[in-house]
Amino acid sequence: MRGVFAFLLLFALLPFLPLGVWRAFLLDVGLFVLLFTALALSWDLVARTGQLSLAHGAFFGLGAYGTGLLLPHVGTLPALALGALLAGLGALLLGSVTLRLHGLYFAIASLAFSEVLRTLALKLPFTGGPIGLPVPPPFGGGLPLAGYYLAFAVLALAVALSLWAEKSPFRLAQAACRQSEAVARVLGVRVVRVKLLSLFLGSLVAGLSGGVYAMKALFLSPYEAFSLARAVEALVIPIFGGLYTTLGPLLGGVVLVGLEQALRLWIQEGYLVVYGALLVLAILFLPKGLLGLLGGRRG
Amino acid sequence: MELLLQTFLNGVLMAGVYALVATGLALSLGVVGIVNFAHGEFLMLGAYLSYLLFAFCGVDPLLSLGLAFLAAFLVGGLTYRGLIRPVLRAPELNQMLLTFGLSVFLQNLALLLFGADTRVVAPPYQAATLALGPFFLGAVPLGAFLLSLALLLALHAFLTRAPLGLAMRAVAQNRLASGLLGIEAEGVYLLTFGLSAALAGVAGVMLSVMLYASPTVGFLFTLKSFAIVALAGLGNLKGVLPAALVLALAEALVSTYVPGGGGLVEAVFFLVLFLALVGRAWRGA
Amino acid sequence: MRLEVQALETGYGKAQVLFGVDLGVEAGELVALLGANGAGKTTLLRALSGLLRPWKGRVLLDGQDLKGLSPARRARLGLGHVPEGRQLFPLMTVEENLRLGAAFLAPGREKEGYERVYALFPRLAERRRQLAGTLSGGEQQMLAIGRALMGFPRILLVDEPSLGLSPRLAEEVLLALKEVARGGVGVLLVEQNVALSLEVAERGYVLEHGRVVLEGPAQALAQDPRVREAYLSL
Amino acid sequence: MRKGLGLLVLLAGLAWAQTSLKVGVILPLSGASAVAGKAALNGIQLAAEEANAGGKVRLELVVVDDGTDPSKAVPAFTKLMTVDKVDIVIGGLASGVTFALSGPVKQYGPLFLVIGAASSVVEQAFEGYPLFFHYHPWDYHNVAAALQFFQYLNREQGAKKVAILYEDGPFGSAGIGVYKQQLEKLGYQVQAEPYKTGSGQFTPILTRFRAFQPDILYWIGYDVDALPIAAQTRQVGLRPKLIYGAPPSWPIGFEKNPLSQDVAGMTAWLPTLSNLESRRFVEAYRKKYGEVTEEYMAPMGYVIVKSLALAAERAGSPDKNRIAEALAGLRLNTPFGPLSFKPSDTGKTRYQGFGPEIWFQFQYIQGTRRPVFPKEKASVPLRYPGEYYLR
Repeated sequence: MRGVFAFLLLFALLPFLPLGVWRAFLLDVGLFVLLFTALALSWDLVARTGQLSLAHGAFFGLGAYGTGLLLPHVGTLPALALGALLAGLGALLLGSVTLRLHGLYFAIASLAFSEVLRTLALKLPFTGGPIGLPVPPPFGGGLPLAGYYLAFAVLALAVALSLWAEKSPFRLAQAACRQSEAVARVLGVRVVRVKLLSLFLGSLVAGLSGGVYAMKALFLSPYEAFSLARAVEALVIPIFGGLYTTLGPLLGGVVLVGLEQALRLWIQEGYLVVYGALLVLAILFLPKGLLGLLGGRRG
Repeated sequence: MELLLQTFLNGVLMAGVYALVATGLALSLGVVGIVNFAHGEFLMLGAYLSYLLFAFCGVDPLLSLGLAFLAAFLVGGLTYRGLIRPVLRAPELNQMLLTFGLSVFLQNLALLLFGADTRVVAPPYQAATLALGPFFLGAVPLGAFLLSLALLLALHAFLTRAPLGLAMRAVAQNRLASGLLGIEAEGVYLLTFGLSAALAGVAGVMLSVMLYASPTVGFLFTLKSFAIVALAGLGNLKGVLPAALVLALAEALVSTYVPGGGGLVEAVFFLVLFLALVGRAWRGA
Repeated sequence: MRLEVQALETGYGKAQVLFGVDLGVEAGELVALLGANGAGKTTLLRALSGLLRPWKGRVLLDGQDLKGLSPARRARLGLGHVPEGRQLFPLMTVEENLRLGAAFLAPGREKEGYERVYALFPRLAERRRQLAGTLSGGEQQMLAIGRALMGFPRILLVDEPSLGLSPRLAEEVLLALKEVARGGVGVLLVEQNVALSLEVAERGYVLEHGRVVLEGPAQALAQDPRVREAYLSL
Repeated sequence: MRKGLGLLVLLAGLAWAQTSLKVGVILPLSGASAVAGKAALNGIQLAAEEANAGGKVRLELVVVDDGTDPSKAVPAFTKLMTVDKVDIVIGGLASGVTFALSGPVKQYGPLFLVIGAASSVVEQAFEGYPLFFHYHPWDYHNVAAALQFFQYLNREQGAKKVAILYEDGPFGSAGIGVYKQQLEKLGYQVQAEPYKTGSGQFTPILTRFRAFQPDILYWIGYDVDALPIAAQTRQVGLRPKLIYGAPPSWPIGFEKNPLSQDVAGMTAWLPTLSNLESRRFVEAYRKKYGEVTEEYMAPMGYVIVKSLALAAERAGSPDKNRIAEALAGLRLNTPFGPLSFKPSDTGKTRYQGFGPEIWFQFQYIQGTRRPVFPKEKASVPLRYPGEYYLR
């Protein structure tokens, strides 16, 4: 808990820390760390019900496209909210038909869902198709820190949701769904409803982070916005950091996204070989993620 | 009518290779219980092996097939020993991250060693074609299909007749009982993982002739194999070939008959899968 | 052939189940292991066949310490185990299940094995092409025993063979085991039906709270007031 | 003593005359465009070495990887601007990434020398930015160059029908509407079908094309599709008179494959070109790297640094505005032909380097690529109809 707030505080104050020449760079890296960590937390929120989602790339893409398409017409914040809502609708659609599936079946159904959505983004007449969609910066580009603090707000929301789910009885409902659905039903937990709510909340956060991403990247293409790599990153971070907790994905996000940027700048050629090897080693030697290293409590 | 039949032929031929790759994946999933995201990288290994042997030693890809089988078997076995065995009892998500990390590692290692360039081989029969009346069959796709079929039949015979094959099925169904019958699950897992990789390695050689070798050549096949395995039902080896047929035919039909269908191929593939899974969800409920 | 257990202690996690068990089974005899639910009978069998690691004590097969050997190794030394819940391969045929019993334990004696099992359980011969998962409970039990016999074990551990069977079928199964023992196999039988098992067994052990509290010839045990009161409700 | 002083003055004078420049390079060294990115970097480093050896300018390169991904490119670019404090940046290979850089570029205002980014969407993004130098032709230039060839095929060779296979990503679909329209205007009958790059499954589409009996099979996609298309065209019994492809690069070893015989394509450069600058480049490249590249991004990177070094020398100052001024007035012979900057055709940007004139058509003939069109660049005549049947 204290660790979580320390993280948030650090991110809130990052623009005001004496970082010297590295300030702008760190803020840029920080923005993506915030976004991808929020995405990872939103994935973990769903994973806590035992569902392995590969659709978070699609929620991210829905949020990004929704925001990008609406931004010129309705302004920054409404566009973000509507983009997130679009992602939420996608989640409800996906969830209502597939949440009875388990394990790998759900994972693959959610993967199939995002592949189909990507094709839609590619073919629909108003998305810019394969050429892509230019997106204006937030608030007309006038506020230099706007993107950063929007990303911060998304992460703060993700943390708040995650903490709520961890501290409230909802946590028990989620854990029951994860460990044994049959038992959960006996205990009076409405399994499908808990799963659907988790997926919906997760998709809102994923959509928001996609929306902020769009305003930073200034340009969306279906291949990138709906990329499977994004969905995979959303799952790699929590497993690396520590599953079913708030602190785990936070730790994982900062370390992994930061590490990737650092490796890329300093090793350059073949840095992903090191990255892949690190993932493998982490699983072999830190089965409980980075949290295990800290000796943190078990989720 | 003629076009329809030709489309059917095209779909059927493609299904063979799909089934071969997916069967390997289904084996490691069904017997060892590992979701192997690095499956396509074994395929890449076969493709590069074929390319290197052809480019530097002039070895015909047909000869590389056996070598790729052995090499991939070896790499698969080593992978099992070094990486998979320590996490056999770990949570499924950890196993997935491990194989994903392995996939990133191998892909980028290939990138470092060979660069991102697309590489091709050129055996003399590459474009040979059989014309049967109005129908055309590429010799290489036909050969790949027949070889895949032969391998799958051999695998089937192995699994139903050979004691080791029986042991693989036994371990998949009940690890405890197989131990009591003198079967060391350890050895069976090793064999299974090696075999799974070997099938992908052979498919990789075929693809080096039909498509190309590149660090990412395996990715698409991993994805499609997962789709096929899910459609067949996890661990159901017999369902793999029919599932591969369904998906390959769906692809072929869509790209022949739907205007602009070539761009919809994957979407259709996944749409079919999605609907099948949704169907499963409601049937199962 | 002789199975010998000396001062065996084991359990699950931190919960100790067996507190120093001594026991022996000779070739050709049928030994009944009696006890209430939770006394540790199944735990004992699991420790014998290597599914569970002993904490203390020894398990000897013909004087050889089995310490550290995997269940598969023990099976290859001639120790058969028909586990609780039968543990068949449901998606394989009856014949395939049987074949697996012989494949790694007695690869050269398959034919002989089929003959023995089909003679013992003619019903299995009729069903040889059927999937094991589709058999009735009694047939599944027969298959489980038959499968273990395919490996020509010299000591056979059998856990609750009559569970869920009709009295008539239960008797049929136990008589078959008696037949097996007569063929020279040492059988250690865990059975809830105490009356029936004492009828077929030559000797017996009574296990209470992880300790052997009584042992002796089956007839003597059947007459023992403690046994009569606790297990035969007489 | 006096002598020593003289030497010092001389050295000081040299130091004064030498303009020292720190140049940022942001290229895809990993991700989808890594092949082109690495080729470009090789060319850039080669030219920087040559410039430094010349002694009049000193270029110090700071290289970062954009990962072909905006979320990696933006921080990397920011680092160039704020940590390394460069005023001049070479980069912008992939269009999407370059678009994402438009925000930070406008914020920090460097002299931006763009090596690729052909999509005209990028041109919109940089509209009005004063220090935007785009070397690579825009996509409409590419279309114009290809159309010139098609016009020739139609007028002189009697080609009437074109079947187009285009990959459905940004590369293949960007200009497809315009292409179709323009080809029809030239008098062609056109049938166009999208496909997924890398899937290798062309038989169904090619089978469908059979009824259309195209004279030209035109394919807009990537190197991974080259061999499957060449093989499957034959396998389905399609008999086009010309297989024409337009991928950004070709597979390694494709020329040694008999299936490549008579396949035609468009490029801006080949290592076999006979112009003086190209030969000089190839020689220097081989000397430094031990092999020859086939990627035109290598000479493109080379040209950018050459022109920058020359402009810096003329400007005699490391100031980005003065260098930009010098660059704008520069005329330079390059492996691609003469380079000079003029406003783009749409008028949106002021400094456009190359145009449609650098593109030419080649054909794989007996294991090498030979220029075949336009006539002034051709080394052998176009083989039309091509011989696509072995034996």
